[in-house]
Amino acid sequence: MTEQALQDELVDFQVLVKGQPLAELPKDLYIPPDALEVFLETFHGPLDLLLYLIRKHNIDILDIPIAEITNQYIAYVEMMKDMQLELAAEYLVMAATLAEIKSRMLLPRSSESDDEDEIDPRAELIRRLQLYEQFKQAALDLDDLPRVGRDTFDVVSGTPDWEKEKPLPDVDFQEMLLALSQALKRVDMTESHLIEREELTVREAMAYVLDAIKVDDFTDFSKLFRPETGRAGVIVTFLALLELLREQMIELVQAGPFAPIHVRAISDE
Amino acid sequence: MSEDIAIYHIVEGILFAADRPLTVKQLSELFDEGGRPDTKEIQAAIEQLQYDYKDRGVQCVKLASGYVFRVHEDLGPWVSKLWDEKPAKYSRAFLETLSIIAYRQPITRGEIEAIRGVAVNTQIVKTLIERNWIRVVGHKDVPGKPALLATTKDFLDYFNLSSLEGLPPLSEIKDLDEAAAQLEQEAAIEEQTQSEITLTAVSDEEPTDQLDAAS
Amino acid sequence: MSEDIAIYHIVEGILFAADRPLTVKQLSELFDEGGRPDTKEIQAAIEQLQYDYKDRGVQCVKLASGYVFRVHEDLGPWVSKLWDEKPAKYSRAFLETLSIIAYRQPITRGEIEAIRGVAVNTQIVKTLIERNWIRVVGHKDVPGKPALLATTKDFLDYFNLSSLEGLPPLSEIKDLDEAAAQLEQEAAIEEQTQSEITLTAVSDEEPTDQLDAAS
Repeated sequence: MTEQALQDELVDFQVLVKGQPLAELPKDLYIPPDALEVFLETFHGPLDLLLYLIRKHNIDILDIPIAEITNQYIAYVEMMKDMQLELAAEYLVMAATLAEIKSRMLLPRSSESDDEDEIDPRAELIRRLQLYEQFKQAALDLDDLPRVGRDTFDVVSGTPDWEKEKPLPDVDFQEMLLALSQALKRVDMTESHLIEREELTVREAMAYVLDAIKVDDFTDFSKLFRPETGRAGVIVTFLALLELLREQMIELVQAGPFAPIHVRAISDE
Repeated sequence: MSEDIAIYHIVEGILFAADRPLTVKQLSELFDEGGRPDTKEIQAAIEQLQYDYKDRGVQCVKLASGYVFRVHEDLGPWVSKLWDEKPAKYSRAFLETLSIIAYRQPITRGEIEAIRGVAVNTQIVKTLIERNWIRVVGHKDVPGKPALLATTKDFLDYFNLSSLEGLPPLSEIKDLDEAAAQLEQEAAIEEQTQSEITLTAVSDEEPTDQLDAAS
Repeated sequence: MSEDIAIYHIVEGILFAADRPLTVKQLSELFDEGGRPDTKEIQAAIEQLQYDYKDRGVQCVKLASGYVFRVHEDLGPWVSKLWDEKPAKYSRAFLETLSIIAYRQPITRGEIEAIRGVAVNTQIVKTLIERNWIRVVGHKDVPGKPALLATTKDFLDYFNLSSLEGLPPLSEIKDLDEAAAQLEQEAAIEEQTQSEITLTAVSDEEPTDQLDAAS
């Protein structure tokens, strides 16, 4: 489309300003057709286009000359249609809204109705335009904030080669039990009677005794019994001693009848 | 550096080595339990650092997710040359959508559309979620249960903000009722304003027919 | 920071942002040709930075491949905790061995092998002893005099047990993995809020029934 053709077409729209057909294209339309397409594509919806028209003509958003703006809006929308730009339905909805406002404003003011209740037909549109403009500005402000990778950058300094302490793995108690349960599953379950719970206390006492006694020296037999463990504890310790004796892990020595008994671990040599 | 290392030197080293912002709590947890400074001491160390670095090329800044050392924003033109990639630019639609979510959160897509006057680009919302700048914080209790979108700490961190309060204030909107009242008053005073003339004149012309057809 | 940014501030920002050491030449190339400082000026800027940072937690050091800001070496004990990687997990064989020692102590390696049906890895026993969870409490008086292994107080402490009696009875353990597997499955099926309720319900009921049946 040549510039002349564009102008002709625009004249066909009979763009009116203050009631007079526009003799010339609005200044902002004097752009090469290629650029025009790009230009029209930059509008982000009907509110954006309307705001552009309002700002371009230095009109107070609170006092929009609705007829003039409507005509210009339609002209732009028609242009977009002609250029076969993808025209969102919202543009057409806005055209209808503008037309409605325009017709309501043409209705004679009824002198009977309460003036205070009468709302300016443009009020809702003005509200939407203001709200949109507010966020249009907010988007620009947001873009101006210093942001990572453009204005500011994260600092990550290297370090000398420290010998890193290797942390020890954590073990979850349940996890350990689960492992045991799986191990038990693998072996013949009939063998499990070997590891009955009842034995535990005895086994614990066996470990205790082994820990308390020495290989190279005798330990007083009576010292191995901890009164604080109660009667059961004493019995368990005694059973542990018998078990250790049976397994030939300890030896008991008594110098004579009723003499103190001494315990010694059997040397592993 | 002396044997007895000052807390602020330790905090300094940690913040420089860290690849993420650290809170006062996270900083204190890096000390051994025996010699762990309390919150106040860590806070004082950070203040010391912020003071020490205030005129330097890097600064200790407070972000939403903690403290971090960042290169001074004025140095962007030089530092960005370190990488071949040009810093990302965002489209207006992207920035508008993000702004509306930031200022009006939690908000539904429908509500964003109402403000912008056009459908919300699905790809934009997807990108914002993928970058972890926004997330779904719930669902509005209206038919369709639309998702409620809100910004994240990552969003604030990216824009060097410690909280939403740091966002630039929204431009003021003139009170509508006031404006409307004023308009009416003006209309009442002016018997035959030019706009009315214009309106009448225009109504006789073609565009009106077009609009009628469209509506 | 002033309008007219000092060279050493620019160099400072660049070195802090860079993910690699930079030579004087590389640094100078990041300036626009018009206002590119010469080698001497860059060198002077680096010397200034080295002086400014000599008592700080980070320092400007020269490496073979260029200049870089690096955390002071004295800060190792604190800074290295930052990337305490999640410790590796112990193998199942490790856990099995430990649990068998716990239940069957004192026990020889041969006996553990008899229960597990596979040889006991020397490294596992070594690790367990290093961690001070088990120790050699004696030697069995059989040919070869094998060491008798038993758990330690550290082992009990780690698992918050006051004595070995705190270990659950073996009869309960047998079906533990089934119960666990079921729990996991349930958890995977369940979504969000309801999961908590369900999990509670599951842990209260099903596994108990199973255990009752097993005992």
